[in-house]
Amino acid sequence: MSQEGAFLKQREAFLPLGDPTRRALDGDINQSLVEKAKRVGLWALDLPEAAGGSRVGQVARVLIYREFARTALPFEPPAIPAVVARSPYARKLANGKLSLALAFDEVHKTGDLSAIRAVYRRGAGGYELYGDGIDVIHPDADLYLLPAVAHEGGDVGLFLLERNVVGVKVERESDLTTDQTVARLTLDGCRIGSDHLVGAKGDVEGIIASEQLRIAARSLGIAIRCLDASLEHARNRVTFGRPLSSRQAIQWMLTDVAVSLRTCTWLTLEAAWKADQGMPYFHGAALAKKRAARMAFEAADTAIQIHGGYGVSKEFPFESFYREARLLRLLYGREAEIDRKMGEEA
Amino acid sequence: MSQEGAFLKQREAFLPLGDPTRRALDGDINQSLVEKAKRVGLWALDLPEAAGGSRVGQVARVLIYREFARTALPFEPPAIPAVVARSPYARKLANGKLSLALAFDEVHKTGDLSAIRAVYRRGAGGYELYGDGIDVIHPDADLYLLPAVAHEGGDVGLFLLERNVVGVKVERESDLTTDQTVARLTLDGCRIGSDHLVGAKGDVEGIIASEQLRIAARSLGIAIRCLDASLEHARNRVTFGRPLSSRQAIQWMLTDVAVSLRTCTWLTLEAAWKADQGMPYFHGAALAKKRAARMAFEAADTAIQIHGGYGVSKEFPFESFYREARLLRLLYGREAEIDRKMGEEA
Amino acid sequence: MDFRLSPEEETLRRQVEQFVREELIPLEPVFEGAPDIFEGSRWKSRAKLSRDPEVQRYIAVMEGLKRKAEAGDLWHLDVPKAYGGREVSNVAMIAVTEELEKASVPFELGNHVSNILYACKGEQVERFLLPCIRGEKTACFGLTEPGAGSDPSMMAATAAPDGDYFAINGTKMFPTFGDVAGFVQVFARLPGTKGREGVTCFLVDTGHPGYRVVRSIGTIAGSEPCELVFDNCRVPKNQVLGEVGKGWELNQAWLGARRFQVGIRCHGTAQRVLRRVGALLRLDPREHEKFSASLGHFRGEMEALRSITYHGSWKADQGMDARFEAACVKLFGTELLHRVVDFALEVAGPGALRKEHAIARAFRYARPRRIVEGASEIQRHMIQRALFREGIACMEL
Amino acid sequence: MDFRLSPEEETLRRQVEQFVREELIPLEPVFEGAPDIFEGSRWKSRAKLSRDPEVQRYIAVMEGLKRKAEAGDLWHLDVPKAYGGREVSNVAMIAVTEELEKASVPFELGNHVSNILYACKGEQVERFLLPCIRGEKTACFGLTEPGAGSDPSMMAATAAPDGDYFAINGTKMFPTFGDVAGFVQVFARLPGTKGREGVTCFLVDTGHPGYRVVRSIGTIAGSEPCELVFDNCRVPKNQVLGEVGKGWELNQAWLGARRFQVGIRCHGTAQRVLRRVGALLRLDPREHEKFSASLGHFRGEMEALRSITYHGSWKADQGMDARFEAACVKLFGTELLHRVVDFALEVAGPGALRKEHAIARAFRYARPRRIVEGASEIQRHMIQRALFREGIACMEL
Repeated sequence: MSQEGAFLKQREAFLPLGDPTRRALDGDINQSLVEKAKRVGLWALDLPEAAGGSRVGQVARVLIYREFARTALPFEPPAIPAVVARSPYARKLANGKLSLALAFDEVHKTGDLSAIRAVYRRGAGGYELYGDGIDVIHPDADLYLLPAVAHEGGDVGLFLLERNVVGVKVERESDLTTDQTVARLTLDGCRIGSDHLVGAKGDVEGIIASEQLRIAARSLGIAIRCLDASLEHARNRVTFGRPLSSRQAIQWMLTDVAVSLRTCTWLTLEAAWKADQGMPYFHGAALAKKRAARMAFEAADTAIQIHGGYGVSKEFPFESFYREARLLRLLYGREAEIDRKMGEEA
Repeated sequence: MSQEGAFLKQREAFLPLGDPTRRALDGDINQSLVEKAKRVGLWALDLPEAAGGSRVGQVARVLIYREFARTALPFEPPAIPAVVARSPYARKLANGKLSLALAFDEVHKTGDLSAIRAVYRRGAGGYELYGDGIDVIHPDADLYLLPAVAHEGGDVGLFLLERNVVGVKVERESDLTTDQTVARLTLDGCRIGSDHLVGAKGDVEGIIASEQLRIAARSLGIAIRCLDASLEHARNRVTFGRPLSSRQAIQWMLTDVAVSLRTCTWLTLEAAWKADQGMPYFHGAALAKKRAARMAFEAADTAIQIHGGYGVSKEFPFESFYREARLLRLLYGREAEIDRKMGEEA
Repeated sequence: MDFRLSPEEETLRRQVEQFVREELIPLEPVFEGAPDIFEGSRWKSRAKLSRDPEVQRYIAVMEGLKRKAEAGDLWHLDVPKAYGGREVSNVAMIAVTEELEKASVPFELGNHVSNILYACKGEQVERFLLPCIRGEKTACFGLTEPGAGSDPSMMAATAAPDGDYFAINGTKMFPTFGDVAGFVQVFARLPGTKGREGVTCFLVDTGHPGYRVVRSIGTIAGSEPCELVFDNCRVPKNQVLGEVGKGWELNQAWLGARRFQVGIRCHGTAQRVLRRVGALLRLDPREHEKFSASLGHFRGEMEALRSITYHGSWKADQGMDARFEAACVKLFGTELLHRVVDFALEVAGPGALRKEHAIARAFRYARPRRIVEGASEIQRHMIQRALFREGIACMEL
Repeated sequence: MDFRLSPEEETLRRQVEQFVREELIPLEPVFEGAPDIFEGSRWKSRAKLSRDPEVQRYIAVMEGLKRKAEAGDLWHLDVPKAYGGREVSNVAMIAVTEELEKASVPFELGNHVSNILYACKGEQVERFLLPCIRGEKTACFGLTEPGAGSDPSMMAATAAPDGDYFAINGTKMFPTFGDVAGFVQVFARLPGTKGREGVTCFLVDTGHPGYRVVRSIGTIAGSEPCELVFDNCRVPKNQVLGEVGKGWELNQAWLGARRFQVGIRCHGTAQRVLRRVGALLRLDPREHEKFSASLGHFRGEMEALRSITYHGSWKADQGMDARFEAACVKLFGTELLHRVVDFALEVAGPGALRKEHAIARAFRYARPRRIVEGASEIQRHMIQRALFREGIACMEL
């Protein structure tokens, strides 16, 4: 694990957890962090070096995202799937000149391809895309990575779409409770060149699994931070003459988080390790994301409860973790859907 | 509530909770208790006096069954539905010369009529009954009360069936984990007179609701006893230098039982009161049974946990309550079915 | 045994039902985009003082509703007759709130006055109580401190007698509207006292010398409670509310009276969320099939909450001790709302986390409910204490 | 990082897999009606001594299996090489048990000897340890008392030194097989000592003067632990196991080593129950539709249990402190089995409560697991203590 260990050290060296009340980075600091991250190889973790990234294995990727999630500061390496490397935008995406949104919309409901709403059709020299009511998180990105179903035959294709091309309409932008923005995408026969088809069914499934691992990793980080801070607070806070840490109600809450963290850690790492070994890992990634995101939510909920009135205030990071973890639980497969799929296996 | 109050006093006077390790009553004691119960009007609570019963309202019935359930001794007034009053067996059932089993089998799965497996057909001077694989609890009863669906038309009829008539086969008797017996009933064109049809669809539904209320009542009694005994034990038992009652883990378990008991008490009584008022109450009875039986199970589980090694031993009544409550949860509608029905309402 | 409202209570409930149907439901689209400030805390002090024209527009609508309610004799329902109110029962007020909660418009039939203010005596009545009843003034509540919440022994704020005055020193955390209320009901202890002994409640105008708002604190729910500092704030003796040294009992009384209203509010919010879920599921039979059991489960839990809320209020109306029930309702209600909202998000998906979405609003609103006015742990503590003190007898009736 | 078994471990696992497939699975129908005595405690002392011809029939089958296992070098797997065993790793033993648990036949690859017996010295080895390894004797464990379980300070049994002897006096609750074992490992304290200090473990033949079985106690799971009385039971000094005054540490070591096996057993029982559920659901598409999400949920939880069980065993093999993991596995495993069984009954309905039904068996077996060998509360206590002592560092690796 020495390669991973080295990454972690770097990460800690240049982005300390810092002031818990900070929620935003101003432009300059952000830019300097981006530069630093690129320099030490903590950027575009899925892209090969040839495409300007610092590709690492899934185990290392999990450990890196876990570390970045330990702060409520909105800073982490962008998730740029490897399929993008084949496209002309790869280098600009890797160096941050262009930004990317994964327009996976309804895929979040089921965590699989059955919910894709966009449709594509072969046209002269490329494709036409159709679809409406597609929710996109980060709609201000320059490029959308969008799965679509073939109008005939039902094949799945993955398209890289410029936001500004004709036929793409982005409307009804609004803020999420988690501080991201979301907007509704309409594709009205939008024409794109054939080089914009960057992947097929397996690539879309791979991105879902990879994003599930990333969510699991972030969730581990959130839970570690919440548990750590809760232990600290419980040791120091005295009520009715005794520290909170002496109360079984508090102890038991933290125990539940710890047991859950223990199980989620190994489920996540095992799935990531399997991915690195070339073994099947989709099932494990889905399970890890489901359990880890739920655990992060409960860890944040526990931290809030233990911190009392301060817990729900914006002066501590827990309410932010709480909102974020709630969203993570809803991305790339609702809990009941992941359960259902596991229950349908023979 | 004075009538109910009177009943309760009587009940307590003649059947104290007694030795908690007793699980059976020998014949003489049982018979004397039966006589006493009949004398004070705690017998055949659904049958009118004309039919030899001591009919009380549903609220009183709930309170009475609640009291009887506070002991693990197998003694309580038999449940003989009022429809039986119309039959020639009424008096013998009321005075205990004949015994009755409710052969509702698969109805337990869904808690409604959709799962009835027996089929009836009009024949000369009566009916023919068909069906196989029908589980009957208390198969040694003299009479079975059995719902069946008309072969043509799908009407539901309720039949009173002598166990010994030709065409009734009772096989594969075995013991339940709860100390009752169960057997499999086969009806192979069994012929019965038309006076054995004692009820229609509404009667079957009424019996289901009434049995649900009885289960809820028993569940309340079990939970009260378990909570009471757990409080007592927690006050007295000292570990690591302090009584169990000072430990939040123990306190919280008991708090959960108490809150649940509070809500189930009023849901059950409200449904029973509605029944007495002639208001619709099926929905309330199903909900009360679902929540109360679950609560009784959790109360017994808690009592076992608090009593430690003694809790799982046969020398205390909790493991018996635990097994019984698990069965109660499965009768007249599994939890998920009752939930589903409530979820399907507009 | 009788589970019905009395004829008078039923008449009132129907009036409110009609008001909700005719006045509030039609306004629901208007309030869809209203800021969080209108959620939970409803259209209180801060909103009223805002100069934001958008907020002012909502306030104007609220004022119109208020006039209609007054015209229908639906104002001052829970104010004692001695002060010109209708003095309806606790049960009636639960029924009123249940009806109001059927609309998502955050309007309530005021003016509610914190119950401890009825301890006002002499000139306090004219100066503090009546202006609140008339809606001319609002009060805030200063109890919690940086190091003290539900535990009186940790309270550090002091009130030192000094001739005809008390000099109050200390910091109070989280009074909602501490920056805009007319006065604060602040708790401090006499020097040298311990525990609940010596805790005293004072009525202090917010502009009083020595009273300082340090900052307001953002929260997940959009409310902005304050940090207040009392820096040698000298208050005359006749501004003690109730008796000197009996402040903790006032605090308990204030909390106790609110629990059942909290319960029915949680019930109302959860009902609206479940209606949204029901509507979503009706659009999609496959989704309905997947989630109907969970929906049904929560509908049943809602009935359980409703039943203990009415029962506890009835006990309070009978003059019986309803503290056990109050704790059960606060605990069960706030925890249930949390679970209902969680389920609703699971069904509705990430789109329902849009800030203005009803489910997202409920998500933000629900979280603090399990902490403020006595965290769930405090409620559990009170329940277990009653259980061990009185055994199962505490659950009779 | 490597989640695979080593080549040797994998070879052993395959051998056992084959044994299970060829020898145990075919016997499943035979054991369907076996009495509870064979569940959990497996084919141990009491069953062996029974004169019930039905029990004897099962025992004969077991003995046949044992001979086959010995022939395949699958016996004495976890016995140290010094005593003629294969001394395989903890991880290997988990893999072995996982394979064995795939069959419902309650056969295990013995003989397991309680790990503390390896503290035997001198003639103790020949008298107590080796007969256990050879399967000629069995031992029982006398720790719990009427007023004491996991808390050493409550232990009342005493061992008073008296020349070359100790005189043991006290009562021990719940030793399983206390009536039929060859000897007991009994814990008692030296006079005048407190807490864990002075607690000493003795090896006492069950026929020893002063050793008395008061009664055996029926339990929900069908096992019949005993109440033992030691009435001035004089035991020579050379029957002290380990050191005088270090008995509590032996107890801890005994419990610690068993936790991962308990975890994988719970996993195995739950897996078999879930397979029954899966088979039921495959028969009925409507039922399958209703319960597939819950089935999937539990399948996922099983994977979580499996992952921490292997990880904890691996830590133990590395010589790292695995007490935190051991507590997590005991807690999570026994609680999960409880929930799995509850779900299975919900699907299968009342018919599955027939005494001989696999789910009913699991129902009775599961309940005591959350209490014996350290109740869930004790596990939580150990976990929180580690958390507060070491912070999240206790979860590194």
